Amino acid sequence: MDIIACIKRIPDTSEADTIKIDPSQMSIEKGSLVFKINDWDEYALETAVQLKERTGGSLIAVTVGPKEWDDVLRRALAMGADRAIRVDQDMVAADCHSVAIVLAALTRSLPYDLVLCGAQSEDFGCGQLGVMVAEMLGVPHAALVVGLQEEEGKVRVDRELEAGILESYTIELPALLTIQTGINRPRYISLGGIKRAMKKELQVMSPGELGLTAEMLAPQVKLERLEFPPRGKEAVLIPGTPEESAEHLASILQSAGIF
Amino acid sequence: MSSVYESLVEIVGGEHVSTQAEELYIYSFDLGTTEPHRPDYAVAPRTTEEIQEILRLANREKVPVAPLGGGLSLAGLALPLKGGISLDLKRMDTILEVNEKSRYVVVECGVSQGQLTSYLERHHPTLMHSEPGAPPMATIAGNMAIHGQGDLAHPYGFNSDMVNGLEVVLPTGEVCRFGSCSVSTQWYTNHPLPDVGLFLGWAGTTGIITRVSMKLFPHKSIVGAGQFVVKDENLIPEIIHKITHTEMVHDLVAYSQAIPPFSSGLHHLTINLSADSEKELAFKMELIFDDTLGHYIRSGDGGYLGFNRGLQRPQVSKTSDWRKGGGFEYVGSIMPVETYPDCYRRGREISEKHGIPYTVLGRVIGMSHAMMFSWTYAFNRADPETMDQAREALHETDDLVLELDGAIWKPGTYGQKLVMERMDPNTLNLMKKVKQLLDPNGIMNPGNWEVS
Amino acid sequence: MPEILVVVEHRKQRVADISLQMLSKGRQLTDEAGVGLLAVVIGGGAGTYAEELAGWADGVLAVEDPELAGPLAEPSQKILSAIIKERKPLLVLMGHSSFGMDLAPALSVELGVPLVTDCTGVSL
Amino acid sequence: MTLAEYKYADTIHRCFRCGYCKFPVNWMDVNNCPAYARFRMETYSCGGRLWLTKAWLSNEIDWSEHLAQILYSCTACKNCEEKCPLRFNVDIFNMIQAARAEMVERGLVPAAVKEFLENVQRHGNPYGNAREGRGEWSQETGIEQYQGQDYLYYVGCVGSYDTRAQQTARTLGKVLLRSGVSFGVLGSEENCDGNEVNALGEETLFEMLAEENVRKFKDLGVTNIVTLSPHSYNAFKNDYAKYDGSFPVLHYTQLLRDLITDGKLDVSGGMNARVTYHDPCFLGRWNGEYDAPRQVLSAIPGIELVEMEKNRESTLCCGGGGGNFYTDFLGGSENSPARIRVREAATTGASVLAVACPNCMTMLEDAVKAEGLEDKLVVKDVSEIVGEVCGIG
Repeated sequence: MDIIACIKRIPDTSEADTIKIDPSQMSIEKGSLVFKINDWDEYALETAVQLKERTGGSLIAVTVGPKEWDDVLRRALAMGADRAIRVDQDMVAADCHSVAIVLAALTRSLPYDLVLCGAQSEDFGCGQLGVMVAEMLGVPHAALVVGLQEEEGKVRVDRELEAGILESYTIELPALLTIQTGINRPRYISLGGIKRAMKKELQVMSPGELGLTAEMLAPQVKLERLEFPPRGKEAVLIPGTPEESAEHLASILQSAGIF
Repeated sequence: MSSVYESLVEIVGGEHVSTQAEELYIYSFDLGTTEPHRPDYAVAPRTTEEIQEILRLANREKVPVAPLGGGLSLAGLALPLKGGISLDLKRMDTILEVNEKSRYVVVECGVSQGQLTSYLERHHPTLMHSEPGAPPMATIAGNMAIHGQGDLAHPYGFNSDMVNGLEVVLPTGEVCRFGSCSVSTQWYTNHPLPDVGLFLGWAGTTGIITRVSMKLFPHKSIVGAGQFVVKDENLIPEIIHKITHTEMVHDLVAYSQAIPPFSSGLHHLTINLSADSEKELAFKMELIFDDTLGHYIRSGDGGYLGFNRGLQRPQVSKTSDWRKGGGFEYVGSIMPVETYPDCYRRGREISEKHGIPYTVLGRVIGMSHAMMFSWTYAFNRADPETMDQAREALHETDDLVLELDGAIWKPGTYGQKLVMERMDPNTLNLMKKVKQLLDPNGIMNPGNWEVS
Repeated sequence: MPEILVVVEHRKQRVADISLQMLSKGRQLTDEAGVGLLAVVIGGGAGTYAEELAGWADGVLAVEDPELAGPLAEPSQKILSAIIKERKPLLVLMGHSSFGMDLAPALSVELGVPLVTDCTGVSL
Repeated sequence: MTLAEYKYADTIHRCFRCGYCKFPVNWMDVNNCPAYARFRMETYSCGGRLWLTKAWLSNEIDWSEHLAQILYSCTACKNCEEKCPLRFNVDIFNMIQAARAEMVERGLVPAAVKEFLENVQRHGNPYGNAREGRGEWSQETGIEQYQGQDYLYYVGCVGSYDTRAQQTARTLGKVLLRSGVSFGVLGSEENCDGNEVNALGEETLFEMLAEENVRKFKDLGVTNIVTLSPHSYNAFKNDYAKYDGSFPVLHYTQLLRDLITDGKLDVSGGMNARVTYHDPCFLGRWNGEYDAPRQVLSAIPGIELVEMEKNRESTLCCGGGGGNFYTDFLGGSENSPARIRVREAATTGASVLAVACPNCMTMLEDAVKAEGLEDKLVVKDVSEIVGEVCGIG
């Protein structure tokens, strides 16, 4: 089965308070941030690698982004992708629709039975890209997939709905699936693995090579401003020994007119 | 099947029962040459009550139960031969009571040899127990259950002769107590009540020992071992007879082994002495090495290799590394002392026939009443060919024991068959009735002592 | 009359909470802008919700189809795109649920209509 | 990789599973292999782990989450190497580490290990905290950045980021300042020393960390290193030489001992306390240093040093080695090694449990809370005891 896995590079913000919005209020300060593969995409990659290990065929990891995005493709190659392609276009501020256009154009130029994307990204969290690409390619799709079993010419898929309900489908190939976290356990990518994957091919293309012009990539949705959400309800950490904090709490409750 | 699993989780808690491949793999192996037998459950109980519930469950669901202590019997006696539950008893490792005046100790079945020796050294330095040569992980109760012997076999006999009382869970789940503890709170004697000695030597097929009371003995401040060596194996019986006559010795072992090469063909005697004063030690030394063994030295038949103080913990595991193979197994037997020369000669032939460096050892039991004689065959776990060689040598040695009119000690299923073929038919039939009485559903360590 | 269209989800004979939130937001927007609010519900038993939805929307469009037991993205897309092409609503509101995430992006591409998801505030 | 390619193919099968490795030197119980003490199943004993490794490498059993957890539950405490009577005992942990390296290369490690290693890859510490914050512990202590002073004071990840361990790092820094030692720290420039990364089997990541650290130390002209943690001490002392980084390195207790004997650190103020000392594995069994910490404590007038039955070569690991302070495979039970250890410490009647390692500090302090012994026993680092004696807050 020939598979294409789309991945995105995002900042590893496990320690939230280090994020600062840059003066333009259009993006965050990159400065000392460290980057990684978007969690959802790592699950999609693991699904793709396991599928390739079971069925043979090729696995191409693709992304749309500037030069520094090569590192996530290296990790994808180390995880098990045969080759990688980067469309050299910085689209961090672009909307999902424009990115979808690029990915759809790239996918059309490659052999594929199945396209796997992460269900959403950790930074913008739109959850639109994969399904948009499917519509553009005219292939059937399913979002939020938590179970996948390949069959002859089709895949059996489980989707995760609210309240833990699962919906199962059989979808004819070629198709596109967006993968939910928890479908499997992504493998660890060792430094040794990354070094060995240096030999694998990482191809860089321009949007032009895919017949895409700047107008075609004009965003439908424009980012106006990035800001921290206003301080909502206040959470106060009451210090001191149990006696002190009890007293403090009592006074707060009294002033709030609860007693 | 899962219902048994769920019941087991309810009884011992999730962390102490496993059906995962890793546990089933490890608990299917004995350290010797016995083929692996895979359990369905590995279970580690903590209390007698948990064992009762497990056995009631096993009876309801007809699930075999194989009790396991240190797992060092090297005869597959603790392997789940028919699958079912491998019952790891080592969590029950509390030393319940040491009574200095009546010199006894009461332990749970999971207490290890090393643990008890250390406890006595630290808290009761004037007492000692008869510690076998097995690795310190071997359990007191497990060794008791196979009629083991320790470093007080001469002069005080089998460890199973030192039982003061037992608490046992019968295959059908009831708890019974034998010895004084069945009537009084004191665990000081096994007699004089009607003797119901149905749990030693049965390879765990009549119930699970959960508590043991065992005799302790005086431990003197000075302990050490003298080494004596002779070339002629025929001298060994008479030397043993003379030494035991002095009634001065603790633990008397005669051994011979091909490694290191210079010692091949020689017969070493390790003579343990203990004393509370230099005077006492000197007197014993003189009595043994001058009066008793002096003329062997003067006649050039024997040599005194010195006496070193402090007993070095047995390092028998080193044998497992002789062939860089992490393994050995031995046939143990209980033989008359006078058969030492034949046991050595015939045993050496078997070893050399199978290309295995020979190692034989005779430990005197009682006043030269008998000896435990063992033939050890090391093998290389990574080389199945050496394991087959060792297995064949072991079986031939089992045959040899009976041929020399002896009895196999802690026989595996092969040895059990040989013994049962020669056993008095009525005795055999009684064994069958006892097992049926105690274990109607045949769940207790099946595969062992199966009377056809 | 320009209007705002709300796609109503239902499961196990109940209108999904997310759709109720969409309806109340729609109501607020239409009151401010003086436009109509149309609730669209698709699938088996769609008609049974008409009365309840009428409490919110000015009009209810129930597309009854016994085969459509649960909300399935693909057939719903065909029905919705036909309705939207015909009624040309100012705005379509839909829950960002497992159903919404499976449907909205495809609908947006098919109709060439921009899409914004995970909204916590909407104003005309 | 097949068994044949495994570095210890000719040794791994030699384990007889005789169980010596579960005991301390004085044989008092079978709790000295921390993983076995925690689970009391044969699979978690050192012998069980070696047999399972051989079985996995020779395809007798498949990889599984449970197998990986068993392999990674070993805390690299080397009690087994101390007790095993067979000649291959010097390679026991090497065998476990080589099997882990195989799991790392196949990417098949427990989730907690994956997190640990990815955080070190990205942030230079297992917690995933930002690099800029690594130097915050030293604010307002007067401790300077390293620019060629006599000693590089290397703190390590736990000392840099764990709130409790930061106090220890601060106190030690102030004690060194008080003793007139010329030293500096790397602050946010400090990177993981890689000792646990190595123990977890990520050999290439360890190589990168070591090479980078050696280059950084050389660029800065580092001559001597003093470490807060025995883990860093072990890596610099034993594993950095093959990356051309053989710097003279001291664990801080060795430096404090010398400062006291040279009269540069006055501890005559004394302290009245009954103290028992816990030997950290990477200082004791790994590197044979049992005496320096005891000499420091004994030099303080009024301190009555009492030994636990399991001390020196027989120390019971706190359960925090081999990455377990983060992955915590042995936590969550009264049989967690740290809890067994603090119960033993309490029986000595000591009011202070002295440690010489930030990992031990966090593990044992949590255990004191879990055992409800706060009113009977307090965990203090040797440097904190010295600090108190010298009136350093």
